[in-house]
Amino acid sequence: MSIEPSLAVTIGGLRLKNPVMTASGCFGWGEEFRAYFDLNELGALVGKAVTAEPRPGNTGVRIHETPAGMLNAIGLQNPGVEGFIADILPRIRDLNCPLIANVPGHTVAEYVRVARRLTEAGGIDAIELNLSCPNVGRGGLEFCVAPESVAEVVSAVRSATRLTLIAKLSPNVTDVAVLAQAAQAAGADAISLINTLVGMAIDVERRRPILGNVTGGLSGPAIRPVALRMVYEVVGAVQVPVIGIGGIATARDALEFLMAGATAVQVGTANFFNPRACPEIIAGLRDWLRAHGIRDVREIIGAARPGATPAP
Amino acid sequence: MSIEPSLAVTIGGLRLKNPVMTASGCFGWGEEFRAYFDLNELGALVGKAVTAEPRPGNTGVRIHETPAGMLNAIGLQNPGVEGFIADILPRIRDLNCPLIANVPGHTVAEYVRVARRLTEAGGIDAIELNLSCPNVGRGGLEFCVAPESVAEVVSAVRSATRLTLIAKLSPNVTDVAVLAQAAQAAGADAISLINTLVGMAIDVERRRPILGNVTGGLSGPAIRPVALRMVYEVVGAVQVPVIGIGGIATARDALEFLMAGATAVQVGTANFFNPRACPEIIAGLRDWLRAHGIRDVREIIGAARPGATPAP
Amino acid sequence: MHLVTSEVLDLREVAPDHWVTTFDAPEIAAAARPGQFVMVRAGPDWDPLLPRAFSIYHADIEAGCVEILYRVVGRGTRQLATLEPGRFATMWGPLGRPFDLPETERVILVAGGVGVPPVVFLAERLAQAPMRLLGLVGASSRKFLVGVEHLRRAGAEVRLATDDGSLGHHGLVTDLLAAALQEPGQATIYACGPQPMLVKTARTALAAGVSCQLALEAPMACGVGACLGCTVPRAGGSFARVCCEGPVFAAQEIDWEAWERGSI
Amino acid sequence: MHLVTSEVLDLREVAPDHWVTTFDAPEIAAAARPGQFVMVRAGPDWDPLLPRAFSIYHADIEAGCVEILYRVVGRGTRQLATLEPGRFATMWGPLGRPFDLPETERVILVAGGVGVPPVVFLAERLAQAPMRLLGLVGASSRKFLVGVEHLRRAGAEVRLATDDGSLGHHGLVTDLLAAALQEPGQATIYACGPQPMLVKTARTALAAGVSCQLALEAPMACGVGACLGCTVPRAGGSFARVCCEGPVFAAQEIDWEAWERGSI
Ligand SMILES: Cc1cc2nc3c(=O)[nH]c(=O)nc-3n(C[C@H](O)[C@H](O)[C@H](O)COP(=O)(O)OP(=O)(O)OC[C@H]3O[C@@H](n4cnc5c(N)ncnc54)[C@H](O)[C@@H]3O)c2cc1C
Ligand SMILES: Cc1cc2nc3c(=O)[nH]c(=O)nc-3n(C[C@H](O)[C@H](O)[C@H](O)COP(=O)(O)OP(=O)(O)OC[C@H]3O[C@@H](n4cnc5c(N)ncnc54)[C@H](O)[C@@H]3O)c2cc1C
Ligand SMILES: Cc1cc2nc3c(=O)[nH]c(=O)nc-3n(C[C@H](O)[C@H](O)[C@H](O)COP(=O)(O)O)c2cc1C
Ligand SMILES: Cc1cc2nc3c(=O)[nH]c(=O)nc-3n(C[C@H](O)[C@H](O)[C@H](O)COP(=O)(O)O)c2cc1C
Ligand code: FES
Ligand code: FES
Repeated sequence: MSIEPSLAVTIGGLRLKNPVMTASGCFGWGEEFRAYFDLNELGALVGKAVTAEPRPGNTGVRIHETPAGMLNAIGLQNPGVEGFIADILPRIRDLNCPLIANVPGHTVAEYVRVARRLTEAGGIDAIELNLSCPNVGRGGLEFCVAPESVAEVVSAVRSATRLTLIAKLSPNVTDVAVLAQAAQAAGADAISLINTLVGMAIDVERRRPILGNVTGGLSGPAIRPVALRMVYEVVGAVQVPVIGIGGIATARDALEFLMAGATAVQVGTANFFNPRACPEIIAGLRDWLRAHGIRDVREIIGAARPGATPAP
Repeated sequence: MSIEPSLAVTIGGLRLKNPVMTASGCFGWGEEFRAYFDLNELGALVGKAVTAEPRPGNTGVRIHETPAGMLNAIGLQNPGVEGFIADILPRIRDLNCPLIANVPGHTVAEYVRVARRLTEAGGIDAIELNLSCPNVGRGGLEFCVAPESVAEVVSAVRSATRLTLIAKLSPNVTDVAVLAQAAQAAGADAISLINTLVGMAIDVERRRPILGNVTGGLSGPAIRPVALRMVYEVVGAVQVPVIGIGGIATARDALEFLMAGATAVQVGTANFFNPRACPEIIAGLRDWLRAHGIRDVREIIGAARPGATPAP
Repeated sequence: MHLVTSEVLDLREVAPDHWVTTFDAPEIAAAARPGQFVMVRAGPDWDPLLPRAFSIYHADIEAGCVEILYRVVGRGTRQLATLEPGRFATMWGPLGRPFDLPETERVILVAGGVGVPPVVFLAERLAQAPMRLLGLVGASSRKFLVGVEHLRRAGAEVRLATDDGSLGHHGLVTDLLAAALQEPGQATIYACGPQPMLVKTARTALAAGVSCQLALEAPMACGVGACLGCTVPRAGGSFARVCCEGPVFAAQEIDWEAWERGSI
Repeated sequence: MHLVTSEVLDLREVAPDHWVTTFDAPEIAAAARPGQFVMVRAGPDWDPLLPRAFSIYHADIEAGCVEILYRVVGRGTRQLATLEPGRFATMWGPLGRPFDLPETERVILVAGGVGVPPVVFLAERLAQAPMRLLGLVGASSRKFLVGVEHLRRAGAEVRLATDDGSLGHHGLVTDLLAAALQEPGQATIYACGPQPMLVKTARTALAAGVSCQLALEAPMACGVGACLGCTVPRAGGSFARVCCEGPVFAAQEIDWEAWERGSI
């Protein structure tokens, strides 16, 4: 078949030209990657976390390589929502792909304040609530584990913004599907997962934890099987679109998540070891669909779920 | 220093000549490895799971390689406790290292029955309660998530056996330290962790889950950072010895767990990609201690914890 | 069983994407029997993590070397094909149950794709034996037919089949088997190849009442019997481990239908 | 910035465990300036996962090639040292802020261990310039002294220091710096090497009021400014990314004490 397949998908009010977004904290606000590809190729750009106040980030070692993965404990370094609006937003407004801001918080009020300011400022198309940042003391951590707190944050922010609202969940829980249901019930337009698994490494010669923060978030191909399983579970538990994240580095990885039922994917750590990871995944998806005679990527969303039409 | 360092550690009533055991399900009952090294070198041998009734195991694909890890869904294939006592136990009784049986269960009664029969049979030195097997339908899974059920199983088995009792915990929970505390309070002599993370993989060409069981347990170096973090957490929460498991493949990996506070370690997946993994880790530990002038491995247990004496 | 750090002595591409690596491994060469395999790890890092199983293609006891033939299809084989002479791999074996040697006047060797190695090794060991060897070799296209010269050198008559008809019979190698079984003389069948070919071969042999041994493949982690990952359904009902109860099974030992159903 | 699949043209061991790899990378060679670095991934698999940063040692614009010098200490460098000529690596660069060129009559180049590359590259670019070059090179032992000939060929006077006293000054290379600063003529210092050496050099320069630029190292994931993993404390108080705000910093830009404290 020589028909150009359609890659477009919809997440809440967002129309994406393809299902590939960047993952928060792994792509800056894109400026670092302009030298490697045209950012307008992206389905959407999810930027760094934006907090109410500026944050310096953690001291000491912040990243450490692990087998097929990495640990990070950046500590949400960012100029704060006012700094973001003043200095960064004007530089990226011209982009022709949806911009999504990632918002962590310590308190419900903090989430609401940042979401409101970003909505007022304009130029941001969706808000991804980071309900699971394990790196800043107890910051955000309390919001990830109980469905009640997830619901509280989501519904408070829901009342404060008309932007598409994505709830990003922590994988460090017994039952992620229950959190997803709570987020959906509270008004989230979509669920994204997974954030990093909490991990750690020790420097044997110095006899102490390697990361300045002791623990950090594990990401990269190592966690892909866990992420895929959680996405598969959550897709079965909610009706809103799910965005799959975790270890995606190739078009084949992205296809696994789409077939598990994700409507879109985010690419995080792969940007670090391949600055062209996103455009290569987009091109690879297109090629795979074309080679399989599939005209629309939506035909394969959920294709590996029970009851889906089997492969021809 | 040319003094031979001591590697001996104690777990409950068990005296181990070194802190390196095999992990359940990853070493058979040792017979497959006799060609590669002298099993008596092991600190202890933890054998395959023994269930009340024989189990055929899962159909379809049971294992799948992932980045720096593997998924398994074996389904607890074993001849049942009576088959074990009749056919396997006589062949391994002669071993000169402690033998530990791994016991999963669907009900408290099942755990108790297997533990009692193993105790009566003699030849087994400790029982490791598998409170977290994710592969057999819901089997065991309910026991892993709530501290009450962990406590119930542990105290029931505690009354049924005088053998050293190890509670092996699931990592697929929000708060593993709470489970460890429940196990300790109910009479466990030690805590071992982690069992596998629940994961999955999809065959993109056939559009279906690769494993016959859909999901499986993720093990290997990929999970080591998560395992180490959980061990570090649990050591801080209980007083009984902790046995570290997860992705250990080299002496350096084992040292990370010991420095995090584990009294011993188990080696699982590494046996598959290096049949001599255990003796190499034991020799590597000895060499490292000797090179650092440390006479007793117990000096480095917990060395990376807050308050420990810093490295010289 | 021997676990060795083995030097690569030779690496050559024998067909597009099909490579033969020769390893220096005297103990394994001396112990190897046709149908057995080795586990190979080609790198020091953790991705790919697991060793790969390869049938022994040649074992030269005098030269002390072992050869494997493989097609580059994924990470493990790609990595292996970068190991030039002078580099090292970790290898253990020989592993598994070998072919039982034949007692009939005719031997029919059926090989599909990269199923050729154990069958070639068997033919070489039977070269001096007083029986007629018939090799049936199939591949998707003529350029992927490998090992044929080795079979001829071992004295076998060889008949070929290709899916695209580019050489020999236009169709499956199992089509050739039915005809061969019509020919006079009691035969034993030895087969190795992709699952559908093995299933077809086993059914043909069982229907004809001809003794048949087949070398199976299954995803393996350990190769030594410890992980229980490589099981196939036994005719009786339980599971057999391909790595140590196989890889060679007699046709009647396996529940072929269940195996077909359960496969990826 | 260029992202290329680059062929290895040459691989040689220049000292025990110290290797130089020459890559075919014309665009990077043409753009490279002393102090800049490249990110290199040497294999297709996921362990090791992250690229490694290497200072550019030589960039030959005409030949279109880039050289790096590294010591095999871990997984990444071990893998790199197996890439023989004809094999490929993925490389992106040139990255980071280069050295500012000197305006003084004397230039003091201070290099410790595998900190030699950027300093050699700078010396080569200054070879035709009208200033006196003094190279101070330190290593743990004489056999690990690398790049010295290159400095001499670029017209530098070279003084050596070894920790074990096997050649040159018995002690640290920073001991030589204090003496060199006593000599007449206004100088600019350029330094690269292990953290303690850099801290000492910066403090010496700051105390003497001499202009000093230092190429720093930090654990890096991306090398392009996106991960915020490679930060070092700025004198002001915030963090600077070594990969894009550095790796070259002026001595007064860094909070050396905080950096020392926070390091692994
Ligand atoms: C007893 C035995 C003997 C064997 N003898 C030989 C022999 O002589 N020669 C030989 O060539 N092989 C032989 N094999 C097979 C060999 O062990 C390898 O499995 C095979 O070579 C492929 O390995 P790989 O690492 O290259 O591919 P892998 O990377 O393991 O992939 C294998 C296949 O699965 C596909 N795949 C991988 N991941 C996924 C995914 N997520 N979704 C969908 N598909 C996926 C790949 O595309 C590839 O086609 C034997 C196996 C056994 C058990
Ligand atoms: C801007 C910049 C320029 C650079 N230029 C050069 C250069 O020109 N030449 C050069 O050789 N290097 C250079 N480096 C360093 C280089 O990037 C690598 O970090 C270095 O070569 C080590 O890489 P590796 O993969 O071999 O070791 P890794 O495997 O990454 O290990 C690095 C070190 O950490 C130790 N280590 C690893 N894991 C652990 C653990 N769990 N616990 C304790 N210790 C551990 C290892 O033993 C080793 O000593 C530069 C770095 C930067 C940031
Ligand atoms: C260095 C780094 C920084 C990150 N920062 C954030 C963040 O600020 N907010 C957030 O929600 N997730 C953050 N993440 C998590 C990623 O967005 C993503 O959920 C996770 O890394 C898993 O995807 P991956 O395996 O593709 O990286 C960060 C991850 C990394 C590696
Ligand atoms: C093939 C396989 C089978 C396993 N079977 C069991 C089991 O029967 N009982 C159990 O408690 N753990 C079982 N495990 C888990 C391991 O004992 C271990 O906890 C886990 O694999 C993590 O360690 P590793 O990364 O070193 O393998 C199994 C793991 C694998 C890979
Ligand atoms: S491969 Fe492990 S039991 Fe067969
Ligand atoms: S290495 Fe990623 S920001 Fe510097």
